[in-house]
Amino acid sequence: MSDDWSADEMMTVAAARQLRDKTACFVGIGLPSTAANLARATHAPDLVLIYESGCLGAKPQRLPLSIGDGILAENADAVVSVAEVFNYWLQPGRIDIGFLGAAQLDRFANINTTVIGGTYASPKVRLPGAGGAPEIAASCREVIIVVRQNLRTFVDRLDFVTSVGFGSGPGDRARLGLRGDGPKAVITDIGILEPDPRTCELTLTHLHPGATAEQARAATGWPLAVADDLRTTRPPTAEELTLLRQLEASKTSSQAGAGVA
Amino acid sequence: MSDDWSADEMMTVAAARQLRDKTACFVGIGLPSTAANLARATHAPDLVLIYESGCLGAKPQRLPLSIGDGILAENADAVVSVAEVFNYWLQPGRIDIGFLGAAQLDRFANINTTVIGGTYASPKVRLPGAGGAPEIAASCREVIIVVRQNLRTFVDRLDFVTSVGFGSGPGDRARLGLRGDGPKAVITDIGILEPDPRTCELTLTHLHPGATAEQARAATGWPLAVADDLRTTRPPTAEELTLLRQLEASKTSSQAGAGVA
Amino acid sequence: MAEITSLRHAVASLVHDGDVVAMEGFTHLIPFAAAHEVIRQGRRDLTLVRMTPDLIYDQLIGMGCAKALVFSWGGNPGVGSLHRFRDAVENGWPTPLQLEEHSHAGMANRYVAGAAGLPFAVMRGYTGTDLPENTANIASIVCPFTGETLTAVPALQPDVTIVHAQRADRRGNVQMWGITGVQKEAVLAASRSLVTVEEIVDELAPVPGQVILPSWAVTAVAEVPSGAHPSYAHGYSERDNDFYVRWDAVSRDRETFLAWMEQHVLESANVGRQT
Amino acid sequence: MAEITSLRHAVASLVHDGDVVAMEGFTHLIPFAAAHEVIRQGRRDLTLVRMTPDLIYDQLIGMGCAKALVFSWGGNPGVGSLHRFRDAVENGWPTPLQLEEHSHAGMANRYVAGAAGLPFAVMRGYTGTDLPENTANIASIVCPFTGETLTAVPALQPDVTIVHAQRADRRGNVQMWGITGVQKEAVLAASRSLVTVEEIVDELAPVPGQVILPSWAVTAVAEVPSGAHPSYAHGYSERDNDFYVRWDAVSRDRETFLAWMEQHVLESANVGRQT
Repeated sequence: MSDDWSADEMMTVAAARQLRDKTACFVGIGLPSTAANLARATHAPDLVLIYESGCLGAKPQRLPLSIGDGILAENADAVVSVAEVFNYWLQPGRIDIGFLGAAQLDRFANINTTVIGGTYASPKVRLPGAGGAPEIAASCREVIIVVRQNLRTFVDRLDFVTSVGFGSGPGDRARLGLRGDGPKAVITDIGILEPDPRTCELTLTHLHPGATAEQARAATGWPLAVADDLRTTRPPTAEELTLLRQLEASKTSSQAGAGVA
Repeated sequence: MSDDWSADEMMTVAAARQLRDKTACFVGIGLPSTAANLARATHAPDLVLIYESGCLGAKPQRLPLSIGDGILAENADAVVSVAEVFNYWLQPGRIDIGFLGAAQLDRFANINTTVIGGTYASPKVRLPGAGGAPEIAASCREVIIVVRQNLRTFVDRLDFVTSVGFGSGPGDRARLGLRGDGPKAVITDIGILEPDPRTCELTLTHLHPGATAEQARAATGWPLAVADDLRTTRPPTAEELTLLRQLEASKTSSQAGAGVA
Repeated sequence: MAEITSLRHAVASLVHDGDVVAMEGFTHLIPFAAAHEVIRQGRRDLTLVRMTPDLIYDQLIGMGCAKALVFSWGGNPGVGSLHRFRDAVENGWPTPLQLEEHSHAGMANRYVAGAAGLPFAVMRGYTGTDLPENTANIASIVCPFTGETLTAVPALQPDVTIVHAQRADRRGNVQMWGITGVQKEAVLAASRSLVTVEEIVDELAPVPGQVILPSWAVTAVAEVPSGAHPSYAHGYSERDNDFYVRWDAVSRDRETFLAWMEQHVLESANVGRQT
Repeated sequence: MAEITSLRHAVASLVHDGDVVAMEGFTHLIPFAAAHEVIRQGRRDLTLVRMTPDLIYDQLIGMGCAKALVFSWGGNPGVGSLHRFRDAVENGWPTPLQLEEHSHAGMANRYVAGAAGLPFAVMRGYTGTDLPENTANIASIVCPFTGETLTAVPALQPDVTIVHAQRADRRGNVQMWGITGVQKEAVLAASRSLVTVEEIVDELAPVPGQVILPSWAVTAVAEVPSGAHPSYAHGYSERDNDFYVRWDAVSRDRETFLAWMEQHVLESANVGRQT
């Protein structure tokens, strides 16, 4: 890993690069929102940002601090009800890319954000739950998952399936009637995993500069498939880093000032 | 019939009097709209007018010329989608009174506005159809029907049931799952008919000044029940007539001027 | 993203013979100019969908563009009958017209289901009326939680929906306000859409009560000033009520109707207002 | 027509022990002051309904007001866990909390069905997840036209819904704008409703993007300036993000939490802002 940028910065830049201009992107708060706004500031000025709070075509001037940050409503093309976001915009498959995080992820890119350990009724750790994720995972044309890679997260078996990636493998999405294509990439702080077109199993296809396949294997709770033509992610450009840091700074300054109002 | 007012004026005034203040009224265009606006101008200033075009709490400054007249949107409490009017406002039973007209009406206040004569596929007269009426008749807490009384309209048997009054008699509304109470009164140019509480059959309970029960019977295509205590409608007051004529004049003048814009 | 183009080109590329076409606008913002272009281009065998057929469909039906009509109220509002519609139903002139007839609530819910990507909508409606036995697309459905029986209607999914709006910006975002009816749902329910607008502007200044159709949810936008005449565009024009009254006489007779259409629509350039 | 009254009176008359209570507001316009009044009045055995439980329900749960929670995402947005919620689920403190867990889409549709007077809503959702086997209120339903299998969720019909809005007029008509979430549906779905507002004004000047709740669809309105703090009221106040961060430490420990609630809520008069 270079001294010039952090692993999280590389992860965010790699995620931003996944977003094509003039597509519609369903954005969760946190890293997905940072990545989507970075994409808008760099190669995808006409990226349409959709937040589940009801903001279609949001154009925040700083990074939003929450999914219902007022700045999202201010320059949005439209602000609609939460029911409308899900029913008229997400459900019919109008949204090109959905961005998800995960507390646990398995080799078929299924996601758990509900409970860890114990039973559902009496869990060891109670996580926030589903939010918009099950339907984002089902209905966006493609899904990108952004998550730090480690043994706590990359598990052999999920404690709870909150959102479906490829289920138990090829054909499962069609059998379940899920209309989007499913996960296209998992962006981590180590590299990029993509589903094998034949088996649907997540395969390490890119390593970020400085990272190693051994490091990735050691951070994965199943025998990690590695692509024959394993590539190295292009490092963040100076422009990407500058804009990313400006975005992060805008968030911190607004956070510091927000209690005054 | 007096020289001082027309039968249509008496009918409109009698219809307006049916509307209680601070209730919500689903208004169709034409005579119902005139009556509702007359009520608002006289005894029911806080009558909430709802038009199926999406205007909730419309406060037109003149009589609207159509159900989607722009004047309805201008001072309305809210303008919502047509789907919302029916789904969030009419369907759950939030609306106190619905106002309907009829091309044919039977003794149980069922209404036909679809076809007359021939068959459905090949009718003698093709009428406009259902519009909002079936669900207004089903879901408003009460329904008032305003219609001129004659043998063409007051028929023994409908050619088509577009909207249900009391179906084939007592208990039918409950059996069909219709949640409103059904027709409360039929206001005609001759008098007022109300359903018999026991049989649900329309019964002449009021005659307008100058009208006779014989005249009502002769205008009805079934043996008309007449109340024992048949009363005479209170004639229009000077205030009611003045305000009604002002409303009608506002409609004519805006109609004359509307083509210029 | 929506293509900004001419009305002629938009109709030629989006509306094909045999299509299911919805033109919406509840009294307000009725896309008359676009319908006239469809008539001029001689489209045939259309299944026309619209809650309130109004004069716009009277003209399309009378000119022989339609083989079927899906609707809930077919009259000349405040005036009387639609004579071309009646002539087609009662006498099969100029061609027979197959009807699929619903209530307003049913039609609105069918558009909602279409916009939501669902095959059907659930509602309370039609019960006890003669509509279900004459309309194939009405069914019963039982609530899996309460056992209650309700009514189901299938989604409307037009091949193309055409609406008129007040404004669009140069990126193709559409803004409408006032009475906006079922236009949003009708556009979202369709495979393709065309929006004619009073004007194209640099910036869409927000307006209370506005409905926005984002550019990426619209296929084509065409600037057609007065494109809703004789209906109205709130903030731009008033309804030509005289025209609605005059239409009764024009449309009552087949020859008068044809002569009027010849003079005011077929020979006319692409303009919004013909009186 | 809505009664305009005090917060104390409104909560006392509308919220009863054992009620199903929804408090909505998606990050924006969260009715904190009303929740504090519910805590002060010592309501018990509530079934709390809310898409995003947030700090407001962390406080109600930690103070022992709730026996059950119906929700779709329970976290401190941008900060982390809701510690009182977790303590109740993981350790049953102060009392066990029964969960009914949905997705956002499911919850939103449940409110839509409630607002529409239908017993259930149809959607595409939950398929392939572990939610259906752990949540009783998710079922399958078959389209009577296409045979396709979809998901049904039952209507939410709270005994009382509480929301915060920017303004009401003196007749009790309510106006809100900015992000308005599911508030309209939540109010319309409920038997009774309470709306706290930043201010009561003579006239509601129209605002782009406004949602209006007519007076006759609302039970009670109470003027509570800053009643959404630490969330925000678009046009009136900004979100107190520091408070959300500080809450993590306050709520992590039972005693610290109780002391904070004692000082800032129980001993506090009916004011909107406690920090």
